[in-house]
Amino acid sequence: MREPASAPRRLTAAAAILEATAQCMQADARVYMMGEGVADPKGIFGTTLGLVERFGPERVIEMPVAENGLTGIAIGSALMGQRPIMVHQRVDFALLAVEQLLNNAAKTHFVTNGVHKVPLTVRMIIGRGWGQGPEHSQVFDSVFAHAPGLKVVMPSTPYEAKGMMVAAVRDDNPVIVLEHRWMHYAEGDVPEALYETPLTGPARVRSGDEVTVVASSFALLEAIEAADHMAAAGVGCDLFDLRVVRPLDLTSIIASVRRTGRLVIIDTGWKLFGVGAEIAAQVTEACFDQLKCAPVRLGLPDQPTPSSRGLARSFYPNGQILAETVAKMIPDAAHRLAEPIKALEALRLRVPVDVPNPAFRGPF
Amino acid sequence: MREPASAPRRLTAAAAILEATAQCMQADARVYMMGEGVADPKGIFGTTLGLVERFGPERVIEMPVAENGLTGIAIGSALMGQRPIMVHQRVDFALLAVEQLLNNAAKTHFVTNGVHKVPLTVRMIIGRGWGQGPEHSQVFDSVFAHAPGLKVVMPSTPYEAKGMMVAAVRDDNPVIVLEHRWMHYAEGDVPEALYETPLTGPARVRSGDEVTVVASSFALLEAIEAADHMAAAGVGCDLFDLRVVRPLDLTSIIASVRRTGRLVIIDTGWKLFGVGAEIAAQVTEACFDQLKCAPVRLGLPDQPTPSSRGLARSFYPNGQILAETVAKMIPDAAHRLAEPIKALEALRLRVPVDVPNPAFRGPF
Amino acid sequence: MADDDRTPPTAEAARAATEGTGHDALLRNDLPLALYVDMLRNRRIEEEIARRYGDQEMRCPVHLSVGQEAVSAGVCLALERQDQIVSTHRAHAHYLSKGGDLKAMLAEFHGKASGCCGGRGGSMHIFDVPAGVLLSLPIVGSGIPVATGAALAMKQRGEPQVAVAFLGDAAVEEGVFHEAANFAAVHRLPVIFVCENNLYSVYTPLKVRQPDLPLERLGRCHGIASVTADGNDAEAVFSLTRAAVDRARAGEGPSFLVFDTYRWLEHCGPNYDNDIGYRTQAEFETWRERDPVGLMAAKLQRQGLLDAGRQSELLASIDAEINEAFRFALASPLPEPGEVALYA
Amino acid sequence: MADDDRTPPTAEAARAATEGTGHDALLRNDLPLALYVDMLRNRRIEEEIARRYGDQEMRCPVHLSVGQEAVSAGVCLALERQDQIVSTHRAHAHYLSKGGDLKAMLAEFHGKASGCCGGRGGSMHIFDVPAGVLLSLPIVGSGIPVATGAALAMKQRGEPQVAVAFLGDAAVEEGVFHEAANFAAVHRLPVIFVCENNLYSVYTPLKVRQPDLPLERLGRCHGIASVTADGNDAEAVFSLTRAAVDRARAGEGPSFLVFDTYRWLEHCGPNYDNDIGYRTQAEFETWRERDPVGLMAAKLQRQGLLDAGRQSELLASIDAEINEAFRFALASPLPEPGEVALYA
Ligand SMILES: Cc1ncc(C[n+]2csc(CCOP(=O)(O)OP(=O)(O)O)c2C)c(N)n1
Ligand SMILES: Cc1ncc(C[n+]2csc(CCOP(=O)(O)OP(=O)(O)O)c2C)c(N)n1
Ligand SMILES: [Mg+2]
Ligand SMILES: [Mg+2]
Repeated sequence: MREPASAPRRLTAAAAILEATAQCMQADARVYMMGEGVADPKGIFGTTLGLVERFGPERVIEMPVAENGLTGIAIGSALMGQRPIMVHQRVDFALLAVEQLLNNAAKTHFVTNGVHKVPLTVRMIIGRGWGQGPEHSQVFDSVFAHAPGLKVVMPSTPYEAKGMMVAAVRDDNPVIVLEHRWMHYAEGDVPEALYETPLTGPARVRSGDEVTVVASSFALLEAIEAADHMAAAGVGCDLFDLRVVRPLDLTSIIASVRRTGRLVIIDTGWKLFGVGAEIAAQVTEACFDQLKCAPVRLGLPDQPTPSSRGLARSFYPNGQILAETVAKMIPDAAHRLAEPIKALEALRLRVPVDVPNPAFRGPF
Repeated sequence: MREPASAPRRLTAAAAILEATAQCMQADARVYMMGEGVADPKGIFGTTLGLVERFGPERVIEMPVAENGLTGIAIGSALMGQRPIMVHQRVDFALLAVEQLLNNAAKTHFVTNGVHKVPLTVRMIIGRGWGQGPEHSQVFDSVFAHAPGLKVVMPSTPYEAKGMMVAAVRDDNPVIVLEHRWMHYAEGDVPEALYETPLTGPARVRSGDEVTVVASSFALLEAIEAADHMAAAGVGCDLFDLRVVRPLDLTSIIASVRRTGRLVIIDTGWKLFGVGAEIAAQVTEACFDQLKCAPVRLGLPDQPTPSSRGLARSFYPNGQILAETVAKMIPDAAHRLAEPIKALEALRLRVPVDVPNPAFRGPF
Repeated sequence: MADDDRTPPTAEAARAATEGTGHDALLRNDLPLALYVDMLRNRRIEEEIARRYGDQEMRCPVHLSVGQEAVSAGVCLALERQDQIVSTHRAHAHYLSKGGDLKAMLAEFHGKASGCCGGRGGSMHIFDVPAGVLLSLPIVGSGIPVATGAALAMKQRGEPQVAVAFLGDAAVEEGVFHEAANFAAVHRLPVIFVCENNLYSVYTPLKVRQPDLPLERLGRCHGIASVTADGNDAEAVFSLTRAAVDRARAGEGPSFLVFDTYRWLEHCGPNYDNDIGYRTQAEFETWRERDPVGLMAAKLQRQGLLDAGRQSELLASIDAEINEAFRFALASPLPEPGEVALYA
Repeated sequence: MADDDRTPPTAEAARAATEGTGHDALLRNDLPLALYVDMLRNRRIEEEIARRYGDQEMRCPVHLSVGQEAVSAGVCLALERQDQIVSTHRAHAHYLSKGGDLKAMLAEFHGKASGCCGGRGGSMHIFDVPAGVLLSLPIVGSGIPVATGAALAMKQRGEPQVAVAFLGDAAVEEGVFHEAANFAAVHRLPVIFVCENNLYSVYTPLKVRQPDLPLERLGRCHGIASVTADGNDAEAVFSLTRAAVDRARAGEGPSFLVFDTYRWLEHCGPNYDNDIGYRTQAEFETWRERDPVGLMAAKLQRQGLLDAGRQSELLASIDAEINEAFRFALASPLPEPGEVALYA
């Protein structure tokens, strides 16, 4: 990972992604972008605004609604050396392109014995909010991660969003970037220079000795809040941003669990057959003797996402639930964590379950 | 599970599926079948032979090659009360229909608050053999199992193949039946009467006290062989046929692991983010204190399926590998299992890695 | 609709709305007025949704059909109750014109237990079984094969029903449209593909998405009877649909109907958005001059079927219904979280 | 092709095969003979694959093109080396006519490390970068957008290349064909969709899968220049392709070419299968009388360009090449299991 030269500024993740894209397009004429909405006035939640004005409609291609075909087209162009960035406003739309993604994108480098490369980046917006309902809110991280040949990353912060976007575009083979809609609103320090963060391995974001917590995407933002509250109460979480779902490198997490003996994983998507299952299984294999209790997984219940805020009330894991989970895993922690749990509950109740922040007013 | 009245006969699983389908179509005029090849002279590996002659082309519909559209059509007809059976000669082709399957099939009962039902059965042929290569051999059990609203079953024997097929057709909501190509050749006792086996829970197929083994689909056939050899050498496997990947009911397996303290799972598909991860995670949660060692997963390596028998040589788990795995998990078993391992290796070497039996001669 | 307290279906609503006003006899067989009342009602409902959207009580996306009311009216009034429609993300008008329950729709938008989906779906999944609103689906193109499959079932059972797939000008770009159309043609299914061409897919104009050729071609290439008409002329829509329905019932197979129209408000949400730059105010004005509701009102006035008094009676009756439905939606309880687990 | 020991590409092979026979001067610009040699060579290769398939050394599915040789010859000889083709499950003839390495292909069928995919793909994934065989893909329709995307790259880079998507009569039923065709039309991409209509999808005849209309319609509906011709007439195929190539290079956009032809052998595998009942012996005979290789031979004979001596020289040279390639494939080692892990 190269050290960014320039001084950081506060940007939203949406602005960070936009900057990464513009810089990549500026630096490499082979980079182009395609997607429904990339050249429109809303610019994919602001992440593509101004690009068509700057780079022209030949490189910022507003597409017909034809996800499967356009994915194949992106792949074909990548085989010829172009570096397409394909964008789906919802991962749900990308389901139409699963054949192209899981076969041609994922397997071509393999099946051609390493001769062909498929430098394709596919951005997919995932996750919840504002009554989107069951078909505009899914995640599917574990689905894409099941396919050898894909890389699957989930940025959680503006810094990572820019760095991983750049790394994805520069990667010589397909990278799926899963961006949580609400992550777009997160603010953080982002260097202006073109930099990349590596598409390997998780990152430790908080240190602690009592429990290892792995969170990805938007779940990380909630986990940080919880970890900080728990730390203040003397319960130290070793908190990791999973970052890269595939290739899954659990070395640092395994080292952590060897120390803490406890593991909690928060899935952004459904818990069942989710990413957390793979992490729990691998960590158990690697540190069975150091585990003090079974790894615990949090994630969405085994139901499609309901639209109503009434039903959504208990649908998502959150910081409070994480703290309650930790409280149950550590023999003496229930007492120590009573206060943080209350504080996290209060924080949670301050913002309705269906918006990322109080300023959010819909309609999507 | 209703007790079948009639006496069993030996049938292949392919014949059992054919019989189940014919009986269901005979019993219920709403049942019809659709797929590329259902009415052709090869009849989907023999599983649909004669149906078009018997029930006519209105109920055995030879389709255009348009998996996504035809799946939607099947769903629409199911909403109106028909009971379609859709067939894909390879699961790989069904990737084109993932949007219809994971959204409309899976979610309609939920999203309509239980008002609509989608009595759809989708058969998909999975698995290896005869150099099919990376796009005619996949499994994707964990992908379909990730979607709330689907049932996902993997029959392993002719008896189950018939019983589960009938249960799938009679189920009021979508059932994905994943049939291993090589399972079609397996022979077993099959009652002639119309019977169903329930789409819930695994089935114990061998009893033992030293290790719990969970296998599904074709892997079960190899596991049975291994378990019998190990039993003869005094190492008892509690062997389960997983049968139903979703809804996943691990009650009996958990009870078994509580007793044996050891668990091995064999995935038919890729190990990473596979079904085994979910089973390992759930079992660890449920019987952490009884586990003598970490659950072990076997499955395909993290690569697309190669075509060449040279590359395939080490690609698939098999009975020998299962026995070797067990030998490592049980302190004193290596010695006891030396003979069975040799015997299983000899058996394995008798048949080339790319055919189900010595009589098989391609071309698909 | 004596069996429950659901809002009556539209043709009946049209009559009901005019009942007791002294015009009954006149209206009984009066298609233009029925079409007008349906459109006016949908217009008022959508306007009221837009007006109230800022209250943040309808916490889901809404895709309004203001400006496109002639299509839903003309198509759905040409159908019988047992005929089935499958709609899209822009489903409100289709649902209502076909007779879907207004209260259940608004309650769904409010996320309430009394919503047609019990709060599970939000605005993009509305359906009404008794009214023949089979399903609405928010994935572009996804409902097209579903309607085709409904038609397959109708044909297999020999029932004289018809299925309608509503679709936008973008949905024909999805391959699944062609897959369904080809199958419908081969099997001569009683399905009508109704393409509402409002010139845009979200903010992307048709001309950057498709070659400059009549949309009709995309039905015709599958051997499907295909025709284009003014989608702001409810009577034209009605009569073409009626012809397609007759063909379908006679076993003559599918039709592809293209209706040119225009969405007045933003793609999703309650606002006018001609300012954001994807279309011109001039274009918008041209279409607003061809307001389907206004055109029909003018025609009825010219024919002496509508006057100011009649109009205000209609509005009063419609607005009372709308207010009552909003009251219902607001008063209904949210579903309890536990209920989410119900499904099998 | 002096730089390595790969089989020379076909146009060159045609010349090479006739070199030193005293006919050079005659052949240099002799398209009919080049087409003939290409077809004859493909025919002999496929026949030899069929003959040896029972040896169980080629342990993967094979989809032979016997009977369809005029399409690959006519199309590929109209292309330049840097033009790209994307093929299907039935890829052998396309690969060979475009100049793909015969040894690497046969070695791949044998699962050998020296195969073009190193044994990873088998017969349905053959490719050859120097020859411009970009990819072959076994999922029906899947390669159509890939070729279209190659054309997009060509256009974006301003290179005068052309991409060809080979497809069967079934592939147009996949929605992805329409998605790619629409995009190609809108962006005027230098792509040629070559539809080999052999009347069957596996064992299912065209007439139960599509309405009884010329396939051409499916390109035309997207505003694509579309034409149908006798796919057993290599010269006709060549000249239509050449026209499409010229249009593409001139920036005039995509073409859709339908070539009617017939597969002689079973869908997958080495045998004749007219006995299993999906097509009649009479239908087969009609087509066999129109054997593309035989027709061209007869024509060349009439024109005095081919005689018995020349024919046996050609066969001897081709058969020697084939035998040598099989020897190479059989002698090559299987890849080692460990190698499967190579990819990034
Ligand atoms: C498969 C898919 N891709 C993209 C979207 C996002 N989307 C929602 S509505 C819409 C535009 C549809 O345009 P059209 O079919 O013309 O209907 P209109 O909105 O104009 O009524 C798009 C692209 C989606 N819902 N589904
Ligand atoms: C998506 C998909 N569906 C089904 C198949 C199985 N399949 C292999 S070849 C084939 C027939 C294709 O027919 P056509 O396109 O006419 O090519 P032909 O075999 O006649 O050359 C089918 C259906 C497949 N490979 N991919
Ligand atoms: Mg539109
Ligand atoms: Mg064909």
